[in-house]
Amino acid sequence: MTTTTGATATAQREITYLQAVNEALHHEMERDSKVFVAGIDLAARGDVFGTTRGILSRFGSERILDTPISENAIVGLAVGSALQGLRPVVSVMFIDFIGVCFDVILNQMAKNKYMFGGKARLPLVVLANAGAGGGMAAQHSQSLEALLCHIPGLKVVMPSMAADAKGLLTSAIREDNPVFFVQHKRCARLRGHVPEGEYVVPLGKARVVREGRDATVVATAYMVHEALAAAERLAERGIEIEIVDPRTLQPLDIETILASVQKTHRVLTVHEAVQFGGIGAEITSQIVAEAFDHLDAPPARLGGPWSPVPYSVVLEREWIVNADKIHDAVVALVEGGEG
Amino acid sequence: MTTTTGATATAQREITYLQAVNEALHHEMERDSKVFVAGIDLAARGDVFGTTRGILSRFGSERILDTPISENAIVGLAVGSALQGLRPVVSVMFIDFIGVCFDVILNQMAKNKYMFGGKARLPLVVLANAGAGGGMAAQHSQSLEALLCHIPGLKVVMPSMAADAKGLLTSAIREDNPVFFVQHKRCARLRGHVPEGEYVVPLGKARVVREGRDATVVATAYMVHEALAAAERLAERGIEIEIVDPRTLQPLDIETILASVQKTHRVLTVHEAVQFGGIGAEITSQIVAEAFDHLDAPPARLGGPWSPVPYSVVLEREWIVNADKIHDAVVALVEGGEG
Amino acid sequence: MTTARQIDAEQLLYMYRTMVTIREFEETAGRLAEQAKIPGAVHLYAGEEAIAVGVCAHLDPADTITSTHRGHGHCIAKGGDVRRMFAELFGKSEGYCRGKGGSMHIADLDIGILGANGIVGGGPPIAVGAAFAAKYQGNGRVCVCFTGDGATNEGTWHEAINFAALHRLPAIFVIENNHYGEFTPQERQGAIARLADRAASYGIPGVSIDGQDVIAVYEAAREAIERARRGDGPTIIEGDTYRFYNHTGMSEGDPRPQEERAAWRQRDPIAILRGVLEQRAILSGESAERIHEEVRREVEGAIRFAEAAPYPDPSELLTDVYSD
Amino acid sequence: MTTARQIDAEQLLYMYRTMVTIREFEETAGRLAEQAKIPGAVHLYAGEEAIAVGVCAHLDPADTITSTHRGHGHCIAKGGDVRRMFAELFGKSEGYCRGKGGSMHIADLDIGILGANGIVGGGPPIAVGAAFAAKYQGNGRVCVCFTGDGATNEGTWHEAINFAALHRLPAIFVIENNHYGEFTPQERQGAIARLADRAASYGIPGVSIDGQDVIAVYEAAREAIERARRGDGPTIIEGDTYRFYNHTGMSEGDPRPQEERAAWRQRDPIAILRGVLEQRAILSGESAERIHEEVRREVEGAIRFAEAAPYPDPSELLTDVYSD
Ligand SMILES: Cc1ncc(C[n+]2csc(CCOP(=O)(O)OP(=O)(O)O)c2C)c(N)n1
Ligand SMILES: Cc1ncc(C[n+]2csc(CCOP(=O)(O)OP(=O)(O)O)c2C)c(N)n1
Ligand SMILES: [Mg+2]
Ligand SMILES: [Mg+2]
Repeated sequence: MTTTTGATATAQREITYLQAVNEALHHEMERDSKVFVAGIDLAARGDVFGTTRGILSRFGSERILDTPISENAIVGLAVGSALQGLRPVVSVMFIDFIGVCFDVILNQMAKNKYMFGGKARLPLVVLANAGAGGGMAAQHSQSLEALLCHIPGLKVVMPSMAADAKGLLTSAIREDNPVFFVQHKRCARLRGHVPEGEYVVPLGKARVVREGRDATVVATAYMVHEALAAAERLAERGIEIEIVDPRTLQPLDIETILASVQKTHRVLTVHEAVQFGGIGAEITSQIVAEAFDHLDAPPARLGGPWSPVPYSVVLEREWIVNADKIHDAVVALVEGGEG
Repeated sequence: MTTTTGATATAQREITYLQAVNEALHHEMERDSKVFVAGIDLAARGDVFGTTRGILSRFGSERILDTPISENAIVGLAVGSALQGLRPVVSVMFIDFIGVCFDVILNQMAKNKYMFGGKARLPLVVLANAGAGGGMAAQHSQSLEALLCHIPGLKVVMPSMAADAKGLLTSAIREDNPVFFVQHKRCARLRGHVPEGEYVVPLGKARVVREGRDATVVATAYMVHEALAAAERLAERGIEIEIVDPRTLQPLDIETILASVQKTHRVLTVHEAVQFGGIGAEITSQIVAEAFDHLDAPPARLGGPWSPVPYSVVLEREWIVNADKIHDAVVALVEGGEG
Repeated sequence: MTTARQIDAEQLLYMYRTMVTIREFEETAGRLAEQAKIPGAVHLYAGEEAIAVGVCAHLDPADTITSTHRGHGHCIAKGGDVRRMFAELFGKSEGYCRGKGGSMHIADLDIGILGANGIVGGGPPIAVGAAFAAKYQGNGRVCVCFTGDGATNEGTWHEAINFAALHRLPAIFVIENNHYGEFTPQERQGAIARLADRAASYGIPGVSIDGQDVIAVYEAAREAIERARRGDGPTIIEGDTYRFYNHTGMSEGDPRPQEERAAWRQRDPIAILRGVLEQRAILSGESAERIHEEVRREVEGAIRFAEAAPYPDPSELLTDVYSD
Repeated sequence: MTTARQIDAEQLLYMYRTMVTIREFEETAGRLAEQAKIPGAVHLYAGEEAIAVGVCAHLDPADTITSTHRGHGHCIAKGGDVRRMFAELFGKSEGYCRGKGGSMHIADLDIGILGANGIVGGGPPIAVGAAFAAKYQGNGRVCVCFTGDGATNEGTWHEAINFAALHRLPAIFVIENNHYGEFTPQERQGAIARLADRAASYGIPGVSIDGQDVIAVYEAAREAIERARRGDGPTIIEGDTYRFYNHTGMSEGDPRPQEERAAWRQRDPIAILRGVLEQRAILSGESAERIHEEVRREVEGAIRFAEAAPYPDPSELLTDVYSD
């Protein structure tokens, strides 16, 4: 499902998700002088998240720009320069900030190619950080990927693992379409094996993160890790879940998900984003349309409750979907199922 | 389900949907001096859609403002003045334009109350026009209600009929929360019986527009009319569909939908918005969660195809969901069903 | 690019013909829209021709422009093919966008037209990117961002100019001040009279000129474009102008005072240039008539082309969403 | 509201104490954040006290302000209760937002604080509405919109001021120019030095003042607020200032030149006012010490209050999303 091309790959080198992103950026900037990077504090500061550390000293200020706090200009920079043949990678910092430049995303970036009858190419990447858990409150904690997934013309990637982060960012930069590369803040410091050198994970391919027979859990971003934690406890109870990480949400690899559901006959979708209207609803609807007869129980969903993300650690903990909630939902799905 | 209060009601007085909206505005402005209206060309011109005709001459330029082309300021005007006790009704013209002021919607309007620990009240209405069909192309034809429905703190209304337009706008203006009042352009000139005087339709209540036994069609906005057209042809074939119009999408009256599905055992959701990630996915997911055992066939969905809305009449016609497509989907659901 | 103060006759005649072409295109499009042969909304550029033409006369095909909902004039001035424009308005597959875009989205990336735009203020952020690309690639290109007066109250316009000014990008921000945004006069959209004064916010030059005088436009644009090509950054050019027809379509329901409209008709940019040309003996009544006749024939031919062109096949609905 | 040029002693002492309170609050909050007793991001206002205090000294409780991510100072200057502020930072149910908002969202609608804001440029559109409400209701209130220098490059700021200027709304746009947006210096965010010059874009007055001198701020604010109350519309006030700590938290990793930081430390607004007060014999070393001591005790008391307060009950998670 993933391909490694060229370069040496040290068997078990472990780096963080963030370092993996940084490696992909370095690699692609080295490879293609059309790639440049722009955003608030990305150059001198290396991004408040650390994504772009070292890029300035390696590639110089022509290829990585600090920008004014003007997200319309930042995202417009990506659209216009992509139309002119460059391969911009721009950051909106927190995904919460897509609101301030949403027209450029919704009505320009996503539609230019189609509106222009196909002649445009928009090879651009928007970096965005999602997720709650740090006491950053309602405007710095959202998971808004579902908004982007509803817009034809965009692609949306949301890796959970370091290796995927590297491989998918590499693909995103090489892609001739606008790609949102959504990093989850709580994944940022997680370590994992990441191949050195060039490493490509194709867009639009899900990954079976854990095999199991009793139920399929489709989980995104940090929820993959919560699902893995739940899986251990569930295994003690004798329930083996299969965990599928879509990795790319748009386009969605429904085939891999369906194959798993046809094997386990039960499915739970899990994301941190608000449940109502989240990507879980779409996945669920596609599953029932394609695999209704394979289901032994109603598909279940877990997502954020119907409120903004609260600040207080007590409430925030309550808000976020976690291993416990996944555990309980799977138990209900498997043991309380109506199959 | 709908209530008429006070005033004379001429039994079969028919007016257009647009006139119904206009009546509700007049009535509420008369009733409450805190209500004011603002937007591009709303005052002198009465709105390019005609919604605010006569308001300027009746209420004067203090209570209806033409604004600069500055949607952030327009929607911010609503938020700030609502926080200070007014009851603004502002227009963003086309729903496609929510992009240019999306932060005010997503991160201010929707979240202020919660972030402030409940002390704020935001009694405001945003008028927005949705829908394809006029050759207005990709940036003036969208149905973006699903984006709004994913944001806790907002309410979203989408009437299909003149009477509902009046009754729901009345409720929206009296509501102490931000409400998007989404009008469908192709509904605007449709006529229907509308009670005179005060007329209230509560938010959050669906309506069974047509009774039937063989399948439930949950349709929104103009799709209700397409579903009604399909129903006639389906009836000739011996298939009686029940049509449910949610009228309010957020909060969603799932009870009325479930009651219908439990009666018909089959369901098709229909909206003009892009199918992937549309409100149909959420409705479908809630139905399978709550009424799985009542279903005799996999729930089906119909929504816009995965592209921006094309301009050419040939392509636009192809793009829009219509009575034919609904007809065929119902036939497949009922006759090709797996029950 | 001319450098002499004296614009040569060939350039002047080219500009004259181009303005006449835009006028003929627009009046024809307006009539066809009235006959419902063109769906959607058609925003006519008639009356404002001198701005697009005076600016674009300096541009090479590789230079770029971002345009607006009122974009036909920019397209023609930048070298657009009226046949493919009409075909697009008709929604035909020979159209610039293969029928997918229509009036508000005509683009020709081969000659640097980065698209009309249905979003007021939609162009400026894109212009930032196009101008940046020119700087990044060091290819000497410039990007001209056309907007209306109303668009200067959108935040995107402000963000874009600040960004372009900061990075001294080769961009020119041209304001077509026709004194109305839709139906609302400019003085009810902002508290200042000269929008070019906003240049002070960005530390760049801002000039206000007579937008009906193509020579004034040409001169101002030359300076701004040379400045941009030199690497000295953007300029705001505000051209005072007027649309001869309604916000969309022709004249029905136009709320602007009759007197105002009549006064501006006296300032027809085509007539003004014609006066200059006749005075300089570059154009005679006869040669002018020939130009007008040729343009009429070109537009008629374009209509025939567009009418004869096939509609897109419904199977094209889902193509062009992505590249691959 | 004072009207005499000579500010009376009581007012000066009030401002002194308020600035000291902000400083004490912020340094305490910063330390608590370092100890991870406050989660999330805390943006300290220390160093910029003169601006919030000099402006808010003119405001009645019914007047409104919109604030920023760096909002604690505005809140205290507007009359906020430090106990409820600390309780909020601790995420407690006695906090201003019942623990739901945190540092970036503290609001007190009862005294006109329409919220800190985690979105740069989030406040200005809201200020338009608050100022409009004052005009609509004819209640003589004003709304002060605080932003940083960086925020003036957001489109929302531009849209809001244009709107407010057009409608002569009683709004004052105060720019706290601390010369940095996060870690990027102002000169790499825009091409002009004096941001108040942007007032020219809206036909309103714009003044740049020494933001470390609370009396200069007070005077400029008085004029702007009187103007607004008179119905003559908005003013932009730019105060030159500096934050004494890092963008978030205290000093760790602060990339600003050591020399620059030291120079600004010499311009401590509290010390500057203290000098004036001592010169005018309004304050002695002893009375100053008493004020500082009282403030320390107040802040300590607030911390105790906040620590003792209960956390919200998890059942409150889903309340306050809607009114009904
Ligand atoms: C974001 C956005 N808001 C509103 C509109 C509706 N609209 C279309 S054209 C127009 C007027 C634009 O005025 P101006 O920029 O002066 O251009 P003009 O039409 O005068 O050439 C408006 C408000 C839009 N298309 N996009
Ligand atoms: C829309 C948006 N973009 C970016 C950010 C990240 N951010 C938080 S504070 C800040 C700097 C703001 O600078 P300025 O307005 O000068 O205020 P200061 O922090 O200097 O007081 C930035 C970029 C944000 N919160 N919101
Ligand atoms: Mg105009
Ligand atoms: Mg700053």
